[in-house]
Amino acid sequence: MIWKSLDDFIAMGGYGFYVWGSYLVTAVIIVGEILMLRARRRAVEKTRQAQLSLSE
Amino acid sequence: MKLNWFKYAAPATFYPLAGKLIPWFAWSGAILAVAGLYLSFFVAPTDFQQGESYRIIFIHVPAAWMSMFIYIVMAGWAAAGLIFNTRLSSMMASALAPTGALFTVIALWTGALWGKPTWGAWWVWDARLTSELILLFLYLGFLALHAAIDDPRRADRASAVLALVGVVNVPIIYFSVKWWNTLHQGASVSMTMAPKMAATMLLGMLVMALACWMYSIAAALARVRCIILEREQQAEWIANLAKEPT
Amino acid sequence: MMRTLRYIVSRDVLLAMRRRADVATTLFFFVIVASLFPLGVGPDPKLLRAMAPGILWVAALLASMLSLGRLFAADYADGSLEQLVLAPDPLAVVVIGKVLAHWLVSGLPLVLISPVIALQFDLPAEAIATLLLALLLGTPLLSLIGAIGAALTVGVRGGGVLVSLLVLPLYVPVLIFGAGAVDASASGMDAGGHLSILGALLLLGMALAPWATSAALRISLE
Amino acid sequence: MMRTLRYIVSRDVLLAMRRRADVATTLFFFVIVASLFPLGVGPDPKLLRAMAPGILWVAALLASMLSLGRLFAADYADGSLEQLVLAPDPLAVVVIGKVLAHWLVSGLPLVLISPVIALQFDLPAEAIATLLLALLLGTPLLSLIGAIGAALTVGVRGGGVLVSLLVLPLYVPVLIFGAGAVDASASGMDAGGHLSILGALLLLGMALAPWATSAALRISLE
Amino acid sequence: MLEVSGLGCLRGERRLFAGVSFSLRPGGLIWIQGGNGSGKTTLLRTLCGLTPAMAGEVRWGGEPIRKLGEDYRRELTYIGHANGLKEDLSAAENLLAAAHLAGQQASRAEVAGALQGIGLAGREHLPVKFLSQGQRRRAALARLRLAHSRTLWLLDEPFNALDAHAVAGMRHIMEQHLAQGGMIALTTHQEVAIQATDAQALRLDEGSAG
Amino acid sequence: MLEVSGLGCLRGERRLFAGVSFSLRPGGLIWIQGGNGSGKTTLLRTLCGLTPAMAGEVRWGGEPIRKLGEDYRRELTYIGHANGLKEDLSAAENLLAAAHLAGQQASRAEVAGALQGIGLAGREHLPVKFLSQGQRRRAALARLRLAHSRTLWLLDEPFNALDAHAVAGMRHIMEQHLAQGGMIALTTHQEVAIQATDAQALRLDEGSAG
Ligand code: HEM
Ligand SMILES: Nc1ncnc2c1ncn2[C@@H]1O[C@H](COP(=O)(O)OP(=O)(O)OP(=O)(O)O)[C@@H](O)[C@H]1O
Ligand SMILES: Nc1ncnc2c1ncn2[C@@H]1O[C@H](COP(=O)(O)OP(=O)(O)OP(=O)(O)O)[C@@H](O)[C@H]1O
Ligand SMILES: [Mg+2]
Ligand SMILES: [Mg+2]
Repeated sequence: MIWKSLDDFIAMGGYGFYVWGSYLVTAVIIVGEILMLRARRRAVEKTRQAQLSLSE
Repeated sequence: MKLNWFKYAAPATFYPLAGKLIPWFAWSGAILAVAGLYLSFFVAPTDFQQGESYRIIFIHVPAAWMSMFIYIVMAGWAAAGLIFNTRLSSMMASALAPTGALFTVIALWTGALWGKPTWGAWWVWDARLTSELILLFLYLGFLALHAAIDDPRRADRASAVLALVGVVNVPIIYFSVKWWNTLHQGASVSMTMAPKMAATMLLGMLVMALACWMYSIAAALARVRCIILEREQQAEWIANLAKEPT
Repeated sequence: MMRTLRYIVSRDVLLAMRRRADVATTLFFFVIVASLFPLGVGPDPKLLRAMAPGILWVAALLASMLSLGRLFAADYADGSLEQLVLAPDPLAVVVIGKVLAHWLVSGLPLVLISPVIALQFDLPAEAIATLLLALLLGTPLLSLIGAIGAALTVGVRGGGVLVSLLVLPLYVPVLIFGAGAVDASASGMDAGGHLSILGALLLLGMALAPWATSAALRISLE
Repeated sequence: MMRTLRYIVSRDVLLAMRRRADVATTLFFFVIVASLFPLGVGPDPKLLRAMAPGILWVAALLASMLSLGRLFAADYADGSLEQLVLAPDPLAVVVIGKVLAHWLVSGLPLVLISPVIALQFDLPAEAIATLLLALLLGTPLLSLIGAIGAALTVGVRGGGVLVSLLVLPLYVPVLIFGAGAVDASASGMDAGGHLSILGALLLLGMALAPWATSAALRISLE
Repeated sequence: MLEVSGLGCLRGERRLFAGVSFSLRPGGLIWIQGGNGSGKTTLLRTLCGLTPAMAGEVRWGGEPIRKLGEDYRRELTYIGHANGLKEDLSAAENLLAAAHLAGQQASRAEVAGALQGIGLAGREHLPVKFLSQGQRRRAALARLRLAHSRTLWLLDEPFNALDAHAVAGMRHIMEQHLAQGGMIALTTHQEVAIQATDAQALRLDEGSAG
Repeated sequence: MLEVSGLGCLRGERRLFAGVSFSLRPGGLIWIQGGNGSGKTTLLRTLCGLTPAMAGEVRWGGEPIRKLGEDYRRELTYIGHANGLKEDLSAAENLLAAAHLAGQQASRAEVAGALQGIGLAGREHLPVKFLSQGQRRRAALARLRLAHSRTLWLLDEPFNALDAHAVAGMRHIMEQHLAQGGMIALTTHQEVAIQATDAQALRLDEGSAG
């Protein structure tokens, strides 16, 4: 095992800010994209249902 | 009315297919990411020059690769859309663009966070960095042009022309920037500082890159399904699509 | 009167939001122009740090100037400028509303992104703070001055380029004190003097520019 | 075909001459931007000499880009673009004519005035000669690339700013080799390599850009 | 009451018209006629104060309009050759913005009603750039349906690009305005019979049009 | 001969028209009618190849126009809603440039004659921006006087903004063209009686205009 403790893991040999900053932002961007896709999907679905109910 | 049904046919068959494929890509992306992160943080040894900061490589390099690769794939789809006038190809191109732009941002961001500890500056005007920045501008131009034209078919075709012009230019830009940088004296920091990569490091990077691949495909497919729904709301097959939410 | 002001600001901001790409584009123009300079000048960090205040301000000037086209030209072309002039409120109020909207849409985003660009040029932290403050005082002034030029060139073909000729010389004081403030602060001196002059110029601009602009508009429409 | 080319060039040049102020303005824009820098950066002559090639080229880029608005936008607004597209000649010929006229009106004057500006920055004589040659090769390329962007944004609101986002990144190689040539020559090295790449790029641009532009125009008019 | 006395206008070295005098009372309509280029548009722009008069004067309620300024502008609605619509906004948003600018309170329902009345039902929320020529003209003219409180209407070729159905609708709106005591000055090349208690016609110099 | 078969067009989610078929023989005139927004302009633009057809086909002399390209464009003259005039050039310069672009040889005298014929005598050398609305339309239409060699004329609302005198003049030019074996497709909301041996009317769907 490379890491002696959780603190050690988080500190990343003093580079914690940079390493975790990178991975955190990557995660935020990817989760953000997924959420945006989901919202877009919902919006389309809503207008579609509205149109369906109109045409019936 | 026989309104060129065959043009709708492609999205009509593709839509459910994409729906079936997405979970596969998404799950394999997630699993690969877990494996890659495990390799990156628990298997790969500490770098004797850079210390732990080098662990950024496992996200930085795959993101940089993806950013370039997606642009080329996008231009390919755009060209197909322009030449064969198939709607699905153009939709694929516009579905890929945001994901490509996001990977470019990730590459820039992680690169900057890597640069501060290694070079002492967030940013230097190095050839790779600069051409990555210009790549971001090309993506943004594509997205902005697409957003600025209201008729989606026209937007597809106009931004396809732009993507093609861009793809001719990307290598020119890359080499010109490289030359620019090597001819000038000054900040001669190179990114090949990383030592000969240990096999585990290489493996970690490859697994992470594969995870990014899977994720990109899943995201692009999900987006293309939205685009199909948005654009073809009047098409019959969409109305016939199960009336319950898909 | 306040109501009219609010309506005009909200109309123009709504219009800009309808073309969100447009707002983003002014911003990217700023970013791109700022990044072009290193490509022209070379990557030497010391040289770039010395040029940074000048580059950032020139880029801000150009971005603000480019978006002047939106201020009156479109309204003139589609006939809504006539309607604005015929509105039962003082024309200066209409002008203030339009200038405010212009700044919100093209000045403010630029102020907000400037620290990121400043990092690219490796400016120290205090210099970045000064830059932010200076841009916050300077960009509304750019919009106010630009409005005069835009109003004078309304309806003149090729106005887009002509306006730059009229407006850029007037921008020079803003450039000098704005870049001066950042420069002072980057070399560890006090930027207070420069900033207060910038503030005084802003007050002067707010007092005079709307009148000049409305006079120019009336003349252009005759 | 040559006849059509000649007619289009002469029409556009005539139009520009009718608005002589407009041509002058592109030129003045170039001069003003180049002179703003010493104001923003400060008067240190060594610094200025180091910056000169980059600044001159960035100013040329921006001036060329600004005048792109004239290329198709006006023709679109008044309906004459439709007529050009409906003309019984290949659209690429029409495009070549318009690009040529654009260069004659906004590129050439800039090439001619550049030595004067270069003197302001105290560039040595060989560097000035190189600058002239590089601009002579580079500005037509700027017009060619710019035409693609202008055609893509025709009829798009806020096109003026959008075009800059599309076009400026594509200008990068021109900027790098153009400024590189001057820089090399200013530091006593041979500029031949840069210049021949610039020439090769120009040939490539002449071969490809008219087709891309005419495709873009057709799409924009649909 | 609108009084025009001895109005004259030069353009370039050309005399467009001179000595134009008339007055317009509540309920009055004046149809300004003349060939292409005889100065009708110029006259209307002078009437609303956009172009200063070269000779003569325009008075509103006895006061020169130059002095009245905002008080005069509050009384009038001008619709020119250009429609004054923002291409990126929908007809409804355009109309709402125009009403607000003119200092009128207009609810969304009123706006929708005005657009429906003028035959744009179903097109209210489409950006104006997608509308056809005639639909744009209709959207511009819809302002009139909210402007009955403005006494004086100055209309430059209102029927341009309109189909027969829309022309009839416009005629109706104008007749209603006149019946409520409004005043209208308009130009048109089409023969449209508008019922008015007090209808005049003013023919600008014919010689110049050729 | 122009043959149109089964032409259809969508705009946004709206079906503008479908199944439009007709054919136009030398000397033939077709008047495309329909309310505002019924798709007349769209149809004309499709006929000249600016807008691609969504369904159906346009053929010229038996060949699809997409294939003919330049050979088709050499046969037609299109005058749209917009006048296609450069504001800074005079009417004469505009007309000369248009003729050259269209590949026609036109002398200065012919140009001057065409402008005089359409009633712009004395205004030929004024920059177009100073012309009145109707005078601009006349300057655009003057192209037709030089275009009798072009078989097919596609005219979108040619009578817009014209006064009665100019309308009569235009009618005369069109009749002359038809008598020489030309073909005309036009839209107009005004009732203009044009003499033609073979006159058709095509009514686009009325429902959509409201
Ligand atoms: C904002 C800053 C940065 C950007 C935009 C950036 C961009 C890129 C790009 C585009 C690549 C892919 C190049 C290729 O595959 O040919 C890459 C690879 C790489 N980068 Fe960065 N980078 C940045 C900062 C850094 C820093 C600070 C380091 C380390 C000190 C670094 C180390 C690497 C390494 C080791 C590779 C892999 C090289 C290879 O595969 O040949 N990068 N970067
Ligand atoms: N600078 C100028 N020099 C000479 N004549 C000019 C100048 N500016 C405008 N004109 C003339 O002034 C007249 C303007 O007329 P105006 O636009 O008022 O006409 P109109 O009656 O509205 O015509 P239309 O029916 O065509 O709309 C035109 O005949 C035009 O030629
Ligand atoms: N994106 C869109 N979404 C919905 N409808 C649209 C869209 N774009 C255009 N339209 C509609 O298409 C039609 C275009 O019609 P066109 O301009 O051909 O009409 P026209 O018959 O020439 O009318 P006019 O007599 O007013 O000139 C209009 O009804 C317009 O509302
Ligand atoms: Mg008129
Ligand atoms: Mg029409």
